[in-house]
Amino acid sequence: MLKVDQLVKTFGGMTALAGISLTVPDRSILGVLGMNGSGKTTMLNCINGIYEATAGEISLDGVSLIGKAPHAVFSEGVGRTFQVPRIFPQMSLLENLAVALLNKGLSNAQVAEISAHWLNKVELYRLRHNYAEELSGGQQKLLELARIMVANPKLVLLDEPFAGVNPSLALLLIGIIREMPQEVGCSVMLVSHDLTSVYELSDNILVMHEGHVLAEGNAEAIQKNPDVIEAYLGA
Amino acid sequence: MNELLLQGLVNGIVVGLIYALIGVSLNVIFGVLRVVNFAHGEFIVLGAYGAYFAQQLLGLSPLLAMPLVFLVFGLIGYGLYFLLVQRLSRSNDPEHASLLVMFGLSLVLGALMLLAFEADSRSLNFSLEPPFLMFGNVILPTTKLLGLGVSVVITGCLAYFLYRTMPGKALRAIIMNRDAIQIVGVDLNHLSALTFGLGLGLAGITGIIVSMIFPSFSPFIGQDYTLIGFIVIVLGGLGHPIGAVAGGILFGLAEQTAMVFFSGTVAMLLGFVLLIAVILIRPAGLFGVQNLR
Amino acid sequence: MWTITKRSFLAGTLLACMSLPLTVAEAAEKIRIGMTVSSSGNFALASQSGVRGVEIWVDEINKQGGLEFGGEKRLVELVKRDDRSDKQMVARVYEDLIVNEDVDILLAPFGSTLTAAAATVTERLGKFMVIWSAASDALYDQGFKNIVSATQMPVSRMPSAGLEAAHALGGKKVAIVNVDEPFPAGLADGAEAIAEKLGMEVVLKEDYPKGTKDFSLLLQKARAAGADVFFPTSYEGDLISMVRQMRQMNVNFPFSFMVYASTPQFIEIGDDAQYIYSHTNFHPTINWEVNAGLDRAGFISAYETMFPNVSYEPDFQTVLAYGAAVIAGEIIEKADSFEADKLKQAALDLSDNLTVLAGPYAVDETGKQLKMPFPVVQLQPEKGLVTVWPEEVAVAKPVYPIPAWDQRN
Amino acid sequence: MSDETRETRIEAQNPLSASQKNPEKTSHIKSLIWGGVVTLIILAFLPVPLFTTNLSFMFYMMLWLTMATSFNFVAGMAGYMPFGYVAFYGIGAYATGVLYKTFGLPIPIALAGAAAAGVAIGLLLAPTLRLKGVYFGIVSLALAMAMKLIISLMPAKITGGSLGLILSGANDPTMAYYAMFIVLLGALAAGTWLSMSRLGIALRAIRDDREAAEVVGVNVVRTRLKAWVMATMFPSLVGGVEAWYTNAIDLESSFNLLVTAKSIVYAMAGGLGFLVGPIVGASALYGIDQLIWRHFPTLNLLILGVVIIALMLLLPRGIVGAFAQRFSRFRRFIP
Repeated sequence: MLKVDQLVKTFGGMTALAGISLTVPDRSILGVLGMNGSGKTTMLNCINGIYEATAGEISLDGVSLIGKAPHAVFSEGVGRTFQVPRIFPQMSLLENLAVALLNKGLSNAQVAEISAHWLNKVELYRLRHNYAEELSGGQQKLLELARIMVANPKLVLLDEPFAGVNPSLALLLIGIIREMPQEVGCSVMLVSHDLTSVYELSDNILVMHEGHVLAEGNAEAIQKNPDVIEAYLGA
Repeated sequence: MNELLLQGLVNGIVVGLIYALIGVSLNVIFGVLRVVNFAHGEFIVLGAYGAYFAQQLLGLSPLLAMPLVFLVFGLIGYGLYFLLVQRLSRSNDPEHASLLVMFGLSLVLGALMLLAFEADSRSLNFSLEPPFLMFGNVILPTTKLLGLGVSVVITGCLAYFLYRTMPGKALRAIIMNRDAIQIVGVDLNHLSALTFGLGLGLAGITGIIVSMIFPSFSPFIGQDYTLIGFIVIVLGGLGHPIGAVAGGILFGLAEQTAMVFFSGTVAMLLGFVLLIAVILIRPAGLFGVQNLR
Repeated sequence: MWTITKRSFLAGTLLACMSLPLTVAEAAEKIRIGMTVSSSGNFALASQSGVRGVEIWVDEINKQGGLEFGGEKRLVELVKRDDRSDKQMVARVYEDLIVNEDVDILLAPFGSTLTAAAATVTERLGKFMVIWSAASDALYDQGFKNIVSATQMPVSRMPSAGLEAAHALGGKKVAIVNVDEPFPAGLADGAEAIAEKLGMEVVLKEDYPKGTKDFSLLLQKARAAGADVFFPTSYEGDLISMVRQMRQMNVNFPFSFMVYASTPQFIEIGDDAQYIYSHTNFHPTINWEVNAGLDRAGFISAYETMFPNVSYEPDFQTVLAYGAAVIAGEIIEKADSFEADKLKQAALDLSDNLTVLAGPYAVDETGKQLKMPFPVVQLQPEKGLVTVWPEEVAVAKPVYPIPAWDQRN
Repeated sequence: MSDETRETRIEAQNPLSASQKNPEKTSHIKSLIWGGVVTLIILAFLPVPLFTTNLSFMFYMMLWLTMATSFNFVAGMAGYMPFGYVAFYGIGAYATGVLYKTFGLPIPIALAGAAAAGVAIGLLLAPTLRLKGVYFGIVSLALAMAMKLIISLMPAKITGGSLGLILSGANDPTMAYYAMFIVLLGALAAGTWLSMSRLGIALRAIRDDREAAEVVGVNVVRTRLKAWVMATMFPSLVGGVEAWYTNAIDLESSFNLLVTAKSIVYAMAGGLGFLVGPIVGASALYGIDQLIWRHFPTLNLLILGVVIIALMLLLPRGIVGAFAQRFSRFRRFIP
């Protein structure tokens, strides 16, 4: 279970996160909504160690993630993707996945087996020897997802997974995300401003606004929340 | 020793401002275009040759040669941008690619100067009356004061241009956020080419000032100026045009003080040590505000 | 792309390999002399000045039908290559000259560093090398057997004339500064030792790194130290800066000696060059009793015929290299062999028997030059560059002390 | 390029990709090619001293092959440009010279000392590895300059002062030639190990996207440090062996920026990131350099400069890289 408590992040004089608290229970999907600049990506960066939190506590299954470097956070079982996919362009797809398995102490055969499984899953297996830069933007997102899934994470942070993905690939992606809590046993934090898919996938939803939590609840409650309506539709 | 130290400090500020001028133009180019202009020193030396030949062939005094050199170098820079720099943005790693291309250009320019001007050291025939002024016990050559004055004016003009005029503001916007400026609809290519021209034009003028103050020049000394430029801009903050002024003064003071107590070798070593220390402790430079990248 | 590059590379290598035997076959009768010249880098200027002297000698010898060798006259061919002032290049090219170009004897590149690199190759491959410009004392202490410095005296002795002149005129406190490079540093060390031997006080001895641009503080340090003899040993670019800044900073020394102040490039800077002392071995007023090669007048006319377009007149490097080439020719004729030990013996036999344009020649077993003195000259208003020391060859009285900047008109 | 065009390109290639069913076979062919290249290198260089005393051409070719190969460890595999790479070359030369001449140690020990000195300085500079992009390049350039000044400040009794050191007593070019041969083989072996090992994958990931690598568990600083240590050892050895070969060491040539420049250009001309890249680049450009120097002696620096510019603008991924890009289905076979 991921627990974030009173997370604050400031840049110079600007406050990006003004005390965010949330929990992601095991095997659940938390959707995070919010407009550009509401602090969603900053929060992800704090959780996985790219930014150092100014104040507050973040823990995964009771282990604090504060002060840990990104690679250490990954070792604790937190994987993430980026808004613009960040694959390793001049490496083959297989090598892309191998990077995430480097410190797992697996044999080459095990690495090959796990990689094959996930490449099949994201329907990229036949391109496994191609360089990642040859993939389309959507395929790169799938590869990025496969790259964290091979490491069997406890928690996956997805930053705008559907942005710039064509509809057929988006369907594939939605299918995979939907299955993740039960099949792989990980929890998911799904950050997006795409309301439809978030409503559809999430067990619980959090709406962020200017560094605060504006509302929290299930899809139905959020849709009815007056604060959310006001923030989204404007006064 | 005290008198010498005082002289050293004054000299440090003067020399530092000249160093700053080298850094300012280098930084304009790096800040806006992300081009690490390793050929900057060669352009400076070319500027000195420009003044030399303007004097020999046209009888122009170095001061009058300045606008001419600025214009010619500006045009060359504008053209070079389309020839060399523009293509760099397609590279995987434009900054490193620019460093290498400019290194290649510095070899080319050095070799061309050697072919054209031969290996001899030259010197501008330029002197002022009186040759020096006394301030108490401190002596200041009038050429240095003149060079100092011109540097201050140029830096001032540049600061005005960057902070008070529209094109200048656009340039600064590029330094801060390249992507945003494209969205706003500025003709990035034209502006970038102008910037490269501005940078080289300034380098040409710098060459004239430098050759008035450090009299002799030859086709081989470009790299010395490039290195000084790098020290200055790293101290002041990479890509921060006016920060280079602070960097220059700091380096000038450190160098001249070290020269008073130790030797020239120690002074130059101190420059590099300062550079390394600053990068390790404050990569944005001593006076840089925002962390660029 | 790959194939094209690869192919042209192979083709080029083949071409290069094939062209060699051809040239060798054609030139079988000629005496081949190898050397390198620096097209670029630190030594380019001096090196190119020097090679012009060698070319004059080759032209002169060939006009006379060549060198007497093995009972017949044989023409001389100069095989010159580029070394870019780079010692890696020197090692490679000298090996190439000996192995592939089949040269008979070598002339050294410019400067001690490059010469040291060349000497290790010529020693290994058993060739004889005539040096014209390597002055480092250390070079001659390495135990190289087949080298001889034909015209260049070791750096430890080079400053003596200048300092003796300063001492005789009344100089007491010496400030020595140099750029941190082999030749200037060697001169500075030599100057320190000589000054102390003469009983003068060395009040400042300081080096500065290459690339230093501002000398005003260094000049003021020298003045603050109370120096009356200023003795910088750097190359002329720095010397030009120094003398200009001396004027700008109103720094005056009764005696300023600058090694390269006798070069045309230095004199060209104008009035600021006045009164500076220097030394040279080539000057209208220096006329040795030459018994080998051209004398001054002949040399100048040969130079003007061969290099009508070069912007500068011959300087002392040209003369040193020319003298070395003349002596090399004498050695070859005397030895009548290209074997290194015979050539070395001939070089020793000729010691004290030759006087060339650059002066009298004498060497010891290590190949070190013992004579070839450098008279002291001073640039004087109206008179121009005149020899002022030693008294035997002096044609004018030295102006001492050098007038202060504000007392000149 | 839009998504659609990319998709079509992928689709067009799919039959080929699909026919490539056996990944083991791919890596087998790759190893075979690499083995062939290494064998060729051994055959080309090993017997040279038996045939000729003109070793220099081949000696310097090995020197540049080694410099470009080891430069590839940091630039091609870890993605950063130490523009002051020459520092290690210079340190190696001076360490060898000082240990041999001043302390009277035999050459092999002096060379071991050179490698140790290089690695020691490399470790000392480890904090600079966290710098990004061009900062790293500038700092390393400054370090090379500082190193040169520090050596010039050291007592002349030890370092020979501004004249440098002459090692005439150690003159044995054939031995030096074979020493360089061993260093070259060492660099090739290290390169092989690096690219085949998991460390190599981590390094390339960092090169491609440092932050993404960190996010998937790569300890960037520690990984880079390993490559860095390997990349500092070889130039130090090369500098030492070269000093032994020419017997002359001085500051100007030991710390000449052209050494870095050539290492970079040779490695890039071939293609960074491929094992064969530096080998193709160094042998092709070194050959061209020789031709230029023979036929246009006064223009060589000019032409070198033009080659650098042309290469960066027209062939930024180098010969092998461009080949791999053009014929991407063969890319997996290129070691």
